[in-house]
Amino acid sequence: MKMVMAVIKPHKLDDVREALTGVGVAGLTAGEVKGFGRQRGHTEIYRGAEYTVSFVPKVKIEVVVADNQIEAAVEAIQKSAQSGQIGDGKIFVYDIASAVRIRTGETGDSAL
Amino acid sequence: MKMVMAVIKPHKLDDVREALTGVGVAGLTAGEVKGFGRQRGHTEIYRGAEYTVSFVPKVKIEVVVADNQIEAAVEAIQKSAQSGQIGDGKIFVYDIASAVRIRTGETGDSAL
Amino acid sequence: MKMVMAVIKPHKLDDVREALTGVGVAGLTAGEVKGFGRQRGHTEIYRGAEYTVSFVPKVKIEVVVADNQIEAAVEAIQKSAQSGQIGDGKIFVYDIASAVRIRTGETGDSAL
Amino acid sequence: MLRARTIGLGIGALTLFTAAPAMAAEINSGDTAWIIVATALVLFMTLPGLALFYAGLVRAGSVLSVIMQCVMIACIASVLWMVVGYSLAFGDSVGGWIGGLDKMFFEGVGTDSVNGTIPEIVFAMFQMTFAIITPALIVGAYPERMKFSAILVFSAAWLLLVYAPVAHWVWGGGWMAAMGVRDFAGGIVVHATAGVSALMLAKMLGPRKDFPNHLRPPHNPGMTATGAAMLWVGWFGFNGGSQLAADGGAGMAIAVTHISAATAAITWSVIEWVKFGKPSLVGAVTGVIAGLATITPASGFVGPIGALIIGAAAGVICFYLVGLVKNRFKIDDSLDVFAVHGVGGILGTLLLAPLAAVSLGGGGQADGVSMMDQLGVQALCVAIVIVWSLAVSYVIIKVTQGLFGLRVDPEDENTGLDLPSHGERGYEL
Amino acid sequence: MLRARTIGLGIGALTLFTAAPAMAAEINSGDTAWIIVATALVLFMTLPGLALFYAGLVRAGSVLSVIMQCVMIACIASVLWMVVGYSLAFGDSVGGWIGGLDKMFFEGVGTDSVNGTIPEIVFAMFQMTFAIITPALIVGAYPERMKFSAILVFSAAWLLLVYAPVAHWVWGGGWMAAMGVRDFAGGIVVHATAGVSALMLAKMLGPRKDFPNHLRPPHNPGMTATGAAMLWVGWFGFNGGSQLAADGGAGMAIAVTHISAATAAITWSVIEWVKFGKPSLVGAVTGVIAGLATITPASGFVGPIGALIIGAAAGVICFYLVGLVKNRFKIDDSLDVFAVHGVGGILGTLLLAPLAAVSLGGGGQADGVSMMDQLGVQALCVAIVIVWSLAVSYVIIKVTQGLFGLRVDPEDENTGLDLPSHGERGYEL
Amino acid sequence: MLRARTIGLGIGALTLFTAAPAMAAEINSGDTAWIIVATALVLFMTLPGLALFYAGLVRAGSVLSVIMQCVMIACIASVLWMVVGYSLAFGDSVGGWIGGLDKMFFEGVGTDSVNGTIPEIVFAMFQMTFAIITPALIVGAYPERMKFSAILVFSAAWLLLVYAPVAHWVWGGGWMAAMGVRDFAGGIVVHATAGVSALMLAKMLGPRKDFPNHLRPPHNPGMTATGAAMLWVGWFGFNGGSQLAADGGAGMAIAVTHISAATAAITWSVIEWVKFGKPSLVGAVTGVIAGLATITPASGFVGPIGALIIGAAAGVICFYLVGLVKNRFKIDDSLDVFAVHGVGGILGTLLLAPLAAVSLGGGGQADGVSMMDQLGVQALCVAIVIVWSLAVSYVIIKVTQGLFGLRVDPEDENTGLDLPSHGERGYEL
Ligand SMILES: Nc1ncnc2c1ncn2[C@@H]1O[C@H](COP(=O)(O)OP(=O)(O)O)[C@@H](O)[C@H]1O
Ligand SMILES: Nc1ncnc2c1ncn2[C@@H]1O[C@H](COP(=O)(O)OP(=O)(O)O)[C@@H](O)[C@H]1O
Ligand SMILES: Nc1ncnc2c1ncn2[C@@H]1O[C@H](COP(=O)(O)OP(=O)(O)O)[C@@H](O)[C@H]1O
Repeated sequence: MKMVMAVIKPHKLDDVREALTGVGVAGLTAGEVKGFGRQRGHTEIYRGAEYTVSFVPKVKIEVVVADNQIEAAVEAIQKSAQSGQIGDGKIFVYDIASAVRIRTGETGDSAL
Repeated sequence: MKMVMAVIKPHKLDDVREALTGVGVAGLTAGEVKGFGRQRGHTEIYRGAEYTVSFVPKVKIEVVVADNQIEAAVEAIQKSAQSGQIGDGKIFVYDIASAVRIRTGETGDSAL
Repeated sequence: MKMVMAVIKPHKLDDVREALTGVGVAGLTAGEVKGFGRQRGHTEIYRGAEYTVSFVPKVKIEVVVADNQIEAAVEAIQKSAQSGQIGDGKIFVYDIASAVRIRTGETGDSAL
Repeated sequence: MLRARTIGLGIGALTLFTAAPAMAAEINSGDTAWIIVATALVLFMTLPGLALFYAGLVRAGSVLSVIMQCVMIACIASVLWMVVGYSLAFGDSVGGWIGGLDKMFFEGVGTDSVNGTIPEIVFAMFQMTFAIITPALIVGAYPERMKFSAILVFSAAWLLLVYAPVAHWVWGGGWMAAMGVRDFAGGIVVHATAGVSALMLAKMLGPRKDFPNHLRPPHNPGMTATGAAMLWVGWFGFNGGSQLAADGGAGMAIAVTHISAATAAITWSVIEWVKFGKPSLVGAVTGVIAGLATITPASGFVGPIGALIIGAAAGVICFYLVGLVKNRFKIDDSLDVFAVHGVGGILGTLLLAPLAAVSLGGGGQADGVSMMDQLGVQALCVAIVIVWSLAVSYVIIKVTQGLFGLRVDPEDENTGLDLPSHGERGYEL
Repeated sequence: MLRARTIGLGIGALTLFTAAPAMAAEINSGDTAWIIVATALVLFMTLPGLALFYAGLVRAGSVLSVIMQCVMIACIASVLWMVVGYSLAFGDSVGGWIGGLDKMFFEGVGTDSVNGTIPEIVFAMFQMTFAIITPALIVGAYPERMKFSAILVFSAAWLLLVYAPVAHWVWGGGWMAAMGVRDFAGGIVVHATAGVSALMLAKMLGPRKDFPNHLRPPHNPGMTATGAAMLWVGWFGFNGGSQLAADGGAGMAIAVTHISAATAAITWSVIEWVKFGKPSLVGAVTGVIAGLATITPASGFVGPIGALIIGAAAGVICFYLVGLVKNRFKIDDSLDVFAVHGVGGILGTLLLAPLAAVSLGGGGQADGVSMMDQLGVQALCVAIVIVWSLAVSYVIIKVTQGLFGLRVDPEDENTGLDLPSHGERGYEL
Repeated sequence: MLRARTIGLGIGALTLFTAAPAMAAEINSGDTAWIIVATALVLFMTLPGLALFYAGLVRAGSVLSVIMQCVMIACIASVLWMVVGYSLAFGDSVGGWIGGLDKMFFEGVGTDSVNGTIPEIVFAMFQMTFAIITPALIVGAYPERMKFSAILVFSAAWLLLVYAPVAHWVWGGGWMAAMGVRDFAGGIVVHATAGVSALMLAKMLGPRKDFPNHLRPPHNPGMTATGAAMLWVGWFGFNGGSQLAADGGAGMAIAVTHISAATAAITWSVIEWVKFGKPSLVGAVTGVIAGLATITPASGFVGPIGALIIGAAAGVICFYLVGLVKNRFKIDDSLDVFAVHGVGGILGTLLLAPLAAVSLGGGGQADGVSMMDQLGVQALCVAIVIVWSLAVSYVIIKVTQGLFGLRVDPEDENTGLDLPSHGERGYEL
């Protein structure tokens, strides 16, 4: 079982969700984050002065998938989140030792 | 050392926190997220039309525990977060290579 | 490749970001969380009564770095986030199996 | 002085004329201008004032439900008032008990009907805004757990069965007016009726799931303070407008209203500062509302020094009542309608008798009435209105419960009412 | 009665005198007090009322852009009105088609010029607030995608080329006034012009990227409800102030205004309850606005029962029009300016003819005019104004497009307009 | 014309009579209606207007502390004004320097006392709302870092030692009034006093920790714009009410007030657009406030064209002063009280002399006074008031510092003041 964690542009969330369900992923968790990277922040105006804001709004997605789904999932995210412009974000993958479905207590891949 | 990450229903947060302190866990970190899974979203009304909102509000908890606490922690979360209804959420466990307490620089289990 | 995840005091975010770029880290992702730990919550007043709020606002940072950067990154965070007072937070490190830059499809360290 | 004094008897006195055939009095454009604006100000008190005041105090997941309750109660009360409520309160009195049906659908209230020195339609609209805010005050008793259908049915019935009769007794030329009861702008008619009914409803409905230990703090105290400020400003219309004229009496009414609000807020904050080491914003603005509710019945009778005393009393007594209701009575009158409005209204109704003293800058007692006599009348009337409100509310709630049930699904209570009851969420930031 | 009737003909009639040399009439301080306050109330409708009403309905990333559009349109309309707009609308008529340039820069409108019973400067300012809100209403057609520069140019041109002439025809002693058209507070002049122009602009601009399937729900319905409540309160000044006097006619105008708003909100909520199983807050307050827009032209002519009918009609018809425009016409008039304001204004303009009937509590038809005659005049005038508004708007939009382009960069549309267009973000919590 | 001119001299002139024994004048109900409403409008400016305007500009963690400061200053100023402030400002003059103690606790200000054509109690309440907003303006100098106790002590002392004497000199029949200084609604009395005192306090208190480089942008510009809109609407009461009558003079005052606000906002936005490529909402509404503050002293003396000039000057000069104070003086007058209010008030006080010219539509100079004479008087008086305000503020701040200390714990400054100072949090979404 693996965790696929991705940081994407906020307005891509629905596309990514659809792409993931398209490859058979049944669930995911998303949250709002602020990103810092190559895509520099922006300037904001406040009473006659400009201020630099370093962070850009991003959405972070976490999807746990069975080992055999991992490539499909990563590809689905990469394709659907891509706009080709700087700041499209990253995908990180890491191992999950175990999973439990709270409602039923099921574990392993069947918990997903 | 292991990370226990759980996605739960928002109003269960206090119960989970109490259950975890009950089994000796000293700290945890929580954040608001939106979940997508078997529990489908809901419809919202807007000026004479219904719109489907796919994501459901959830809370994500992250707790790092010593290896010998892991079973107790998972069980505590599973019990306290369960309502028996769809959408109760998931628990994922993965390895943590090292931990540092920022204040003191302590590392390992004593950093928790 | 390793993930460095840290929970810090909110007003330290800019210091930490600067410290990390100082050691060559090119990107990071931050989000608002609520922490529970040794630093107990606070009491709030509401119409003649006091209520205890257990959680303290914190910021969580996630930085993926190449294996050879890991020590520098952890040290940079620890130094810059430290105020010496309870509640300064934690740093957790764990393995990342792979990384992808969404824009280009690059993988491995060059995706960071 | 003469004019101010005469009218200083308040709506109670004035509306005696209302019931009588229109006098030859002429419309005064200045008085009319003021009462039209006062009408707008009192509407502003409910929407958005009270709605924001209450909505900021609940959890984020129920913010819209509270606003929606205020909006819909306002709409229903408006239509009911026009259809029959105004007539029940201010129509030709049937033996002092209730108004007749002669003014249903504002029958006979044309552009040329007169009440005192203003058009009767302006008087009827001014009164409508009181009929809007009074049932809306009760919203504070039941947020986050009561069915929307039950709320609407309760509010409509309550308006016609509790509010309209009491308004008739005190302001519509009814038997309490005949006894000489003094209630300038609604200590009895508005605050006592709403406050004790709220207590009854909160008791019968039962507490929120987490009451009293795991309550969540207000989700948006800035919203609450915004609403409180709007209530404060609007209250100039509520109390100052009850003079039904733009004169020194109206000026004095807004002066004492303002002073009482400020004094009560200071008092409440000092108590918190002593008790908890710091004063809170929600506390300060709750003090403001307590001071406003308490001066309401007295605002046409007392002077600036009386207002200082009323404000200080409001701050202390309402503060302690909030704790008493929650911790001793264990009633989840969630936003303290009884402790703030009910207690405030009753307190002011009683205090106005001694504080009307000329030596304190007040307007004095009515001709030939001693202070103790007046106090007796005040106490008797307020007691009867309390009993009436409790009894009738009890019956309405029981019937509503039988027909619709009172509480929402427990799972919906967990989520907050916005989504399950109204299909919306408060914040999508 | 006499006075109320005469003035009950509305601004249309009154301003016939305005154009004429100042009469010997004296200023009445009560009337003046009311119209100064009404002016403040109508300004309050736009800022912050309408700004909040609209801003709550968009995504969080565009909240400030909507407020900014309302603020800047208000500023530009104010200056333009003073410089030339007032003169075009209310200056000496050039053959009934347009006002002359004699009142540019408020020339001759000093502290002692009189209009009816109020100072002309007060009348000019009251009218200025109408000139502010009318182009601001159109903001609802184009949020989240239109260039700020194009918005300002369109709004300025529209004010002078659509609004000012129509205001002259109907209220400034122009040819429609001469025909006896009735438009008490702006069904034709305000709501029809803005509503149909909004539809044209929305059509030419094209829909938001996600229209109609992936729309995000309103980011802050509580903000929208707050704005709606302010619009409601402010509308007392809009309709009641259009009487230009503090009398029974003004009182009746606020009465019918209020009743229509309440009735329309109830109607809209009942439809939603039946259709979706629950009524929403945004629905209820949209009903309020529909009821207010629809009663506007009629508010000096109908009585309380007419107001009930108008409110119910507004609730039903505007509800269905919202769906029709979106789903059938596929036009992204994003915040439903046409369906709510345009349709409401047209509907009220027509309904006022039958509902002015004395038997329904209305003020009756003008002397010697039959109901069918009046209806014919109303229909003709509203039709001509629709055609005029569509045609002139079309030209203005085409020119603006040629000069500046209409739409922002698609990437900026994704982010929301606050950062790219104004260098700010709405919430940093 | 006659009446408007006489009263056009502003409160300064009128209140000369106040100090004298009540004249035989009769109360005018229209004037009274307007001034009661103006009182409500000016209260509305502070609560919630100014509170929201300021609260939106700070970080989310201090939003409530700013609102709380405005609320408590309002409460304390209200009580102090009634107890002694009104008497110090408007009591029998002691040699032109200060009012006597004869009107303490509103002694002798009953329902039948008259001031001009309105009840004196209405005048006293109208003035009270000025005494509320003036110290509240200074809140913008010290947010996010000053101790709540020190704030309250400073504000109370400042009201009695700076504001009340200056109000007496200019409006209470004091020596500046005798010199013929013109300050219609408070350029000297309100804005200059508050503005320069704010600068002194900001300097002595020291900057926020992150000043000037790491400042966080406003946490909620929509809240700031809402507050600004309320200030704008309320300012109709501030300036229009200062006429103390509902007449053409009041109408002209609101006209020029409105035009100046709109013009200044456009000017500010154009500068930003040129300089940064886009105009911001906070910038636009800051321009609105600058335009309002600057026209304030002039609003009874200039005409529409003068208002255009004042608005444009306000936009340009206040814009550059904001930068100057921050970057050159390095003073953290956090929300720009000096640059916007202080500079605006001083500017308007000087500009009113030339712009009162009849050729520009103004009311002309006082009889027998040349423009240069008037300008000299204006400059002298404003200079003296600046020196007085700086000196007395310095002493008050030093004493407060000695007694309580001025700054909060640095750790609390990190968190934001809501939790440490008031035990609450602004948003729990
Ligand atoms: N090393 C990293 N660790 C964690 N998150 C990162 C890292 N680098 C980038 N990110 C996240 O990815 C986002 C996009 O990265 P950026 O460098 O701006 O663009 P791109 O991915 O197109 O090169 C950042 O805003 C940040 O949230
Ligand atoms: N594969 C997954 N990866 C990450 N999070 C998931 C995954 N599946 C579900 N979740 C999270 O768990 C929540 C509950 O899952 P759901 O399928 O709705 O109910 P249940 O756990 O009862 O089967 C989801 O809302 C989502 O936040
Ligand atoms: N075991 C844990 N797992 C996850 N997060 C933790 C854990 N312990 C503490 N934290 C996070 O670190 C924060 C600081 O911890 P705390 O115990 O208060 O102070 P300190 O780190 O100085 O000992 C907490 O608020 C919480 O967010």
